[in-house]
Amino acid sequence: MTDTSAEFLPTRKRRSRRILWLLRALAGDPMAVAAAIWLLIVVLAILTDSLSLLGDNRISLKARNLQPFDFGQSWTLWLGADALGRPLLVRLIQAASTTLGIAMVTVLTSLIGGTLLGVIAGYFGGIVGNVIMRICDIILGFPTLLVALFGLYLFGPSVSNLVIVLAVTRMPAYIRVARAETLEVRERLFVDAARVFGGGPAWILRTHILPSVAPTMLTLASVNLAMVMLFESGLSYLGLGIQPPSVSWGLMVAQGQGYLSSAWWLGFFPGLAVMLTTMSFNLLANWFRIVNDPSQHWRLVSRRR
Amino acid sequence: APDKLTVVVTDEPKSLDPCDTDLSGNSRILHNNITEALVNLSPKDGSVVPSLATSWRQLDSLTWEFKLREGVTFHDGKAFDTHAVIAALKRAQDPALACEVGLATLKGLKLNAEAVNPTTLLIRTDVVEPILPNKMSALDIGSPATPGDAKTRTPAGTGPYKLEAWTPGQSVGLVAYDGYWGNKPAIPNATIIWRAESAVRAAMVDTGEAQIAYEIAPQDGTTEEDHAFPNAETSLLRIDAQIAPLNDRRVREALNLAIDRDGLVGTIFHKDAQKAMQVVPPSVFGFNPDIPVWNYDPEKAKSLVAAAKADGVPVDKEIVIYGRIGIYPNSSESLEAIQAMLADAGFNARLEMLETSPWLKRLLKPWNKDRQPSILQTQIDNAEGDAVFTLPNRFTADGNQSTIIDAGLDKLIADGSKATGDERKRLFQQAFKYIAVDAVNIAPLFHMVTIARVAKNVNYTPDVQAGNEIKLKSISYR
Amino acid sequence: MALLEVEDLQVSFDTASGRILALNGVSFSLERGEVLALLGESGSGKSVTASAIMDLVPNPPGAIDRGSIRFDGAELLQLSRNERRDLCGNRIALIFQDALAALNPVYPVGWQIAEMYRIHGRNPEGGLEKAVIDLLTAIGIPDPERRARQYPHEFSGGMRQRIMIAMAVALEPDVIIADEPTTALDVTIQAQVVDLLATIRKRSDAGMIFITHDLGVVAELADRVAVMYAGRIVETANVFELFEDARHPYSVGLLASQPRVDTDEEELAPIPGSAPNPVALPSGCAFRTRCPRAAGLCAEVVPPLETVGPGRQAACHFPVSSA
Amino acid sequence: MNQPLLKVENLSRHYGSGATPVRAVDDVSFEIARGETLGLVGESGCGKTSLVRTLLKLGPATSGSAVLDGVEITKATGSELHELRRKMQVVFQDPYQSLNPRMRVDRLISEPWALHPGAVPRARWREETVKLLESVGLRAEHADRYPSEFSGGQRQRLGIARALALTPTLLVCDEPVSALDVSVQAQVVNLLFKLRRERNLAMLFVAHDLAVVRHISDRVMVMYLGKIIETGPKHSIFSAPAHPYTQALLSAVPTPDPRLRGKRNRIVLQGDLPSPVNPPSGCRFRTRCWKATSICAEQEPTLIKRTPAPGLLTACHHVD
Amino acid sequence: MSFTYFLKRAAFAALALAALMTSAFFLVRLTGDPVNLYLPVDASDAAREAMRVRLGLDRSLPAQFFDWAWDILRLDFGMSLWHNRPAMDVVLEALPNTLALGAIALALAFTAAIVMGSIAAVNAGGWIDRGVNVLSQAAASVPDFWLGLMGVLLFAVTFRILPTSGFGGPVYWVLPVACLFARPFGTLVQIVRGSMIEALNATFVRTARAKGAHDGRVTFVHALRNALLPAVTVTGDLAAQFAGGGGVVEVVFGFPGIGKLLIDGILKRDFAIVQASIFAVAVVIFFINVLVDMLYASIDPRVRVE
Ligand SMILES: Nc1ncnc2c1ncn2[C@@H]1O[C@H](COP(=O)(O)OP(=O)(O)OP(=O)(O)O)[C@@H](O)[C@H]1O
Ligand SMILES: Nc1ncnc2c1ncn2[C@@H]1O[C@H](COP(=O)(O)OP(=O)(O)OP(=O)(O)O)[C@@H](O)[C@H]1O
Ligand SMILES: [Mg+2]
Ligand SMILES: [Mg+2]
Ligand code: NI
Repeated sequence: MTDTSAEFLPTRKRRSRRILWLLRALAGDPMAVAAAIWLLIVVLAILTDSLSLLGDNRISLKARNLQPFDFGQSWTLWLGADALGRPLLVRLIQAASTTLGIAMVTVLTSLIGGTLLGVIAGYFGGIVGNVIMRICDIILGFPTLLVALFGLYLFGPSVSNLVIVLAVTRMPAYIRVARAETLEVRERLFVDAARVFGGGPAWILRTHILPSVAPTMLTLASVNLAMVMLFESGLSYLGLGIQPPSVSWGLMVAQGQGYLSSAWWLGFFPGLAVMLTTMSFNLLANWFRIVNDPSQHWRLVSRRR
Repeated sequence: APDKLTVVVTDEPKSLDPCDTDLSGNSRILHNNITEALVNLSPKDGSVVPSLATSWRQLDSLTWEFKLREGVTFHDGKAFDTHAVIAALKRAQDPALACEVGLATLKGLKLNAEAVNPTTLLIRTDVVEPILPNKMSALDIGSPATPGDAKTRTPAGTGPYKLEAWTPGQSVGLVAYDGYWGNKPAIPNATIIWRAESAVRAAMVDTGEAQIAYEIAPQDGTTEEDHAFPNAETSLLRIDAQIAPLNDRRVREALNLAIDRDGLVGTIFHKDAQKAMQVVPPSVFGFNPDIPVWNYDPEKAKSLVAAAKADGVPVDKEIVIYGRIGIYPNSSESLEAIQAMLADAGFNARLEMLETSPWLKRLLKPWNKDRQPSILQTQIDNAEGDAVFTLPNRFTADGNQSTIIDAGLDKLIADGSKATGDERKRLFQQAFKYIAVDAVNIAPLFHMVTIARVAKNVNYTPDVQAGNEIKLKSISYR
Repeated sequence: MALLEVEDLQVSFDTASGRILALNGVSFSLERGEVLALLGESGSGKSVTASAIMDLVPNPPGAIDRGSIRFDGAELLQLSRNERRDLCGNRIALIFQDALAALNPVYPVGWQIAEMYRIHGRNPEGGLEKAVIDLLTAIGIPDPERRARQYPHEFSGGMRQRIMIAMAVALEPDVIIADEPTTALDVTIQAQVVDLLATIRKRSDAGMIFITHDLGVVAELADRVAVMYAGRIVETANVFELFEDARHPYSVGLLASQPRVDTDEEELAPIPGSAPNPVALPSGCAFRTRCPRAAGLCAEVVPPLETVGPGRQAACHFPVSSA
Repeated sequence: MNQPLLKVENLSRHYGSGATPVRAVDDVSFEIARGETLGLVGESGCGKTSLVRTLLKLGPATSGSAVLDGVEITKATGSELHELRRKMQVVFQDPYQSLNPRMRVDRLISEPWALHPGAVPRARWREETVKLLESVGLRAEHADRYPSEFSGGQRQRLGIARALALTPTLLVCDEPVSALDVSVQAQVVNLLFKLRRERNLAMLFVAHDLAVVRHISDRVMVMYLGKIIETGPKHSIFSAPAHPYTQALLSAVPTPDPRLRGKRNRIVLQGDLPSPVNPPSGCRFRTRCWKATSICAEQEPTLIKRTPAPGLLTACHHVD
Repeated sequence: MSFTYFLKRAAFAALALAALMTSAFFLVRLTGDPVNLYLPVDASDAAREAMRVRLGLDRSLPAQFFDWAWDILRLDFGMSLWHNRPAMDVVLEALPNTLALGAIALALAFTAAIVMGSIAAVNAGGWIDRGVNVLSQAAASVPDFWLGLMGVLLFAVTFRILPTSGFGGPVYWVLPVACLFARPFGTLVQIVRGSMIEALNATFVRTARAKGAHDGRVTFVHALRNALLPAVTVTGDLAAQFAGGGGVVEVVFGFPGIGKLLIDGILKRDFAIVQASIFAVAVVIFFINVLVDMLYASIDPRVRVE
């Protein structure tokens, strides 16, 4: 029960302090810095691509399976060319926007849906809550791959279906966490206080529970981003996710499999990209968790032994 | 020399029932290894050669007589005689069993077999069937002990090898059969395993895990150990000629002109693949050598499209290209390339790669009336060597996968099927020409080759039948 | 020579908001058989003092910057890790405030008491089991044979605290440090525990450091009191002297703000303000911001702990004089 | 006005259903007059919070009634309940938990107004907030901070300020000072004392620190295992307690006076509080009572006047 | 854990299983008709219809459902279309492979994670910790199928010390196990490390130190057992996932497990196989959960009261 900041600062100064602290905290974790840089590169690459600054990406069967690391070529060919002679680097970047885009939309969908359902299940309990939780159990009872397979078979493998299927399979995790958090927050005294002031369920959910649950859910989302990416890659690899001519990292690995012994780079680089990006999300999520947990702050600031 | 040989194929056999040898996965293991048919087709010219039957003749237009080989026994000890053949024929035609051979090769034909004596057999057909012996090459004869009401997983035949074990999901083992009527095989033990990935299969020969690997992708099949052989398959795009804008012949022609077949061969397709102008390879009876091959002419394609557009054909409508994942090596790459080529010629083409089951929905009727204009990736196999195995159904009005409805063509095909000799050849050639040149409801791509990788120390050269047979008894170690 | 002597101990922690000087030159000594109460507000550094003696300061984020801790003639801070471990439990024992958290939830309490002997390789007469049961009986736990096999969560708060105490006294240590052993307990249970501690101190000649912020318990149990404020000891005195005649304004304020159950008073006299931010302590005397006697000097010079009477010290430029 | 502000009759609160519910509050009756402070003491787990929460309608009453200013709390719903909420406010024990850490102080304090449109027009929120902050000894600029920037005592002041926002007539305090350090505790106690006088607040003051209760209450009520075992004016309770439990409780409080060490006649109770799931028959205190006889197990003593001490009601068979 | 508790759980699981199987029934049937896949493309419409009738697919969905439900109640899962054998036989052939694969990978991952996670936690903040952190994050982030492919490329194709794929003696298990090992290992290290750090900072560990316990004892006797619970929970979840098959990894290595069977079953519209596998997997998951509960109770006495 110590009072750590009894002295007060003006709002603006406080904000700039917070930013400074974040920077300091980032500097205290070199892996997080590396992760942030990698993600920055990926995002920048996607941006340049979306502004179509990357130049030629035409099929050129003569450049089929061009070797990588030939630095005499135009820089887009430094990672070689794919089976249709397109620069692998450009393909990787295009795949990045699909893969990341799907991951983002999926996570956002399941985050919003899962949080709402979970908070409702947690706050009201009763029949509604029970129904929600039982549905979660059933979804979780199926092997995840199977749900995805079903979904994609029922509705056909398209990007939007992939997103829906992934979001549905991931949603139970959010619902569970949101519900558990809500059950805990619901018992907090400030919620009781709000009820004593006459706050109804809607008010309490909006002003007290959702904001309290949000940070946990965001952390979960950042971890899930990584998971969804892996999962999408897996599905695309099986031929159930992204279909050519669209391209995603997982699909690139799958297509590269046919060239395993003749052109290893086709499968190697996209897999590596998945790994690095996933890892970056995980590392940043970790960092984020520590930043938001005062009891672990020392990890980020002190190196004294 | 080692006494064991391992062959790696793509898929696990579906069943090992002798009546299912119409599926190449089953047939590769069974045909001429475990079970044999009355006759074989010569890999050289497609002529019919003796196997379990030593001779045959046509008694009248509806009756054939076969003389059976004597002294042949099945692996289970039962003697091979006319009863075995009659039983096998009955099984194959039993609708309850839904045998591949009955449903595909013998389709539309009622065969009635009758034993004259244990070695003489009469087969009567309900319609004229000039190539009955040819068709009999597809009917493998299993032991009469094979159950009549269910498919078997433990076939017993007369072949040089008998089934040792089928470990589901893993392998099929064969051992040489001591009582074989012909020459003893050189290798007493053979194992067939399956791996879905071409690169893996290829690597397995290198690592010594297998001695023969089939269906190697072009990019892997570049070493000395790789043998390319024509596999009787012709790849093509089937154009849905009933839906606008594809109901306009100019548009279909433009499609054909827009595809750079020369660019595809040697890159995505194997360099030995031949540009196709019709749906059967030259080895097939009825092949028409006079049909011109499509040239790559995007300019002409553009002008044809423009002309159609001027006539009010909705050429800007989106055309879907339905592909089937894994139909042949590099199947999706080939369509990606083709899609790009079509786009270059001004087509609004979208690619959709499908798993087998949804692809079949597109291939087979019934189709939705207001469907999108589409092009479908497919390939047609004709290992039997006669045009009749290709034309009906695929190109006749009543066919369940035909996009042509044309009475004249139907008549050509029906007449050809009944005719023999040069007349048969002429009619079929005419039919092929009509399909390729007048109807243009296909964009033929290539007469395909399969690549098999054979270990250096193994004496085996795959032939045109290697897609359906592994002639284990002819294989030996050097 | 005193049994335990702490001199000029400084302990700091790195936190996100800056470095905290949890202890800022703490000195005191403990004699055999004596009960020294460490009294102070939350956050004043009482527990950190105990941790420093027991080598429990988590590093990182904490570190002992300087000072000395002498126990029975040996300088603890110069001993190796293992040598210090051998002293802990064996010769210096610690009782934590929250017994539920302090007992390992996954082992039976009997096992945990017996572990004390096992760690230090002691073989009590009559075997481990008997020793445990004897201890449990001694602390007034009924049915000790059965209870020894139960887990901490199966005990009430008071019993758990008594088990902690039993564990601490098992090896008859020379120094017992009790970190607020009664704070979380109800008055009636607290009375039981205080009684138990009083019995123990009568029985042995161990020195005891009794950490608390409850003046009542101090009056009940302590011989001498050291009052802490913001990481410093601001006053040490005999318990009688402190209650009658405190010298440091903080001690005086503390005594005045305590409501009493046995008398009526109209208005309490609280100390104004709140405890200072440990990251940014006021310059000079840390108490000056709340001190009615503060003057210019207080902001500049840290008042040293000076002798203000026989056996008593205070750290104040303007101590309250005994009037 | 003879009507008491709050009249509680035979109120019970049981947790869980079935054969063995937790009888947290069992058949409790009492009154609070306007402007009066009633102290409620008892050991941890005896049901104090449960009683408070039932009165605040944070949980349903199992049986009995509680009437505030003529309105039946246990049955109130909808707008009736909403109006009731204005009259009755609460200060919770833990100042770290009872303020939403994500809300700024101005929002925290104006939350009651947001929920009761018409109480204070929006335009005057700021002004009123400042007034409230000043009345609890904080300053206007504190309105822009977050709760985490305040010390424990300051937070408890915020809690009090917020509770006063709707100018209630009854303030329920559930151990408002137990989490605070002595020096700060005194500040808050003084503040409550002052506000009560200024605003003629009635208070239900829950604590387990008898000294604090003695300091602030007019009347005191002692609870044991869900029952009220003794109640009366502060002076009667503290100088002439009749129930053995009250006596033990009082004697167990350590006196901050070393001279009295060992001189007082201390009663140290044996054992712990029994479980409310399965309370002892008859008198609930009998298992720890040194006076208990067979009657205690058979018959539950009623809460009646048993001694000459003015206003003292005791539930014990053995009052001498 | 009492017998009645087990029964209660079993009853609940049976209910869930019924719901699961029912939804599986309808979902599977929505994926389309298997007939086209099982007949040659040249087969006539009559032949197709005949097959539909033979498989009972011509009847109304409810009628099919009741027949099917009755069969399931007698534990008859029907014949596999593709394998031409009772579906349960096929499933029971594949299940042990998958279970063995998953068990080996998980056991290795769990053990390795406990060791590495504990070491990292003890050295929290130090370079060992950072190293372990990066390694485990990488392991947790690597796509298993890619790892498999690269493993094949490296160890089978290039160095030729391991078989490319397939099933057989111990060498065939190395790569699949390694691939399945990676992610659980990475995840578990993170979890063990986190809960270990927490446990090492817990008051009871301070008690143990105050008792004079040396670091090894503190870490492994006091902290580890408490830190084990989250790891056990996650391992249970992972085990439940693995029971559903090593999915992609089984496909990559042509490993005859339940995952590959399921994927093939769906691709081939082999309804009986899909349903039998779901059933078998659900039963296995039930036992895994019971096992985890038992483990839980044996680790933490506080759980036993329930
Ligand atoms: N692990 C830690 N990390 C950072 N700061 C710490 C840590 N432990 C203690 N401190 C700081 O050291 C100071 C002294 O803390 P300590 O626990 O000794 O107080 P205390 O007097 O025991 O208080 P209480 O009465 O609440 O137990 C406080 O300011 C606290 O914030
Ligand atoms: N939600 C609940 N469900 C079941 N039992 C409960 C619940 N809340 C409280 N109890 C039980 O009711 C009894 C009374 O609890 P209550 O919180 O009212 O006590 P208290 O006097 O406020 O204690 P404290 O002084 O610790 O705050 C206790 O035995 C407690 O375990
Ligand atoms: Mg402390
Ligand atoms: Mg309470
Ligand atoms: Ni996976």
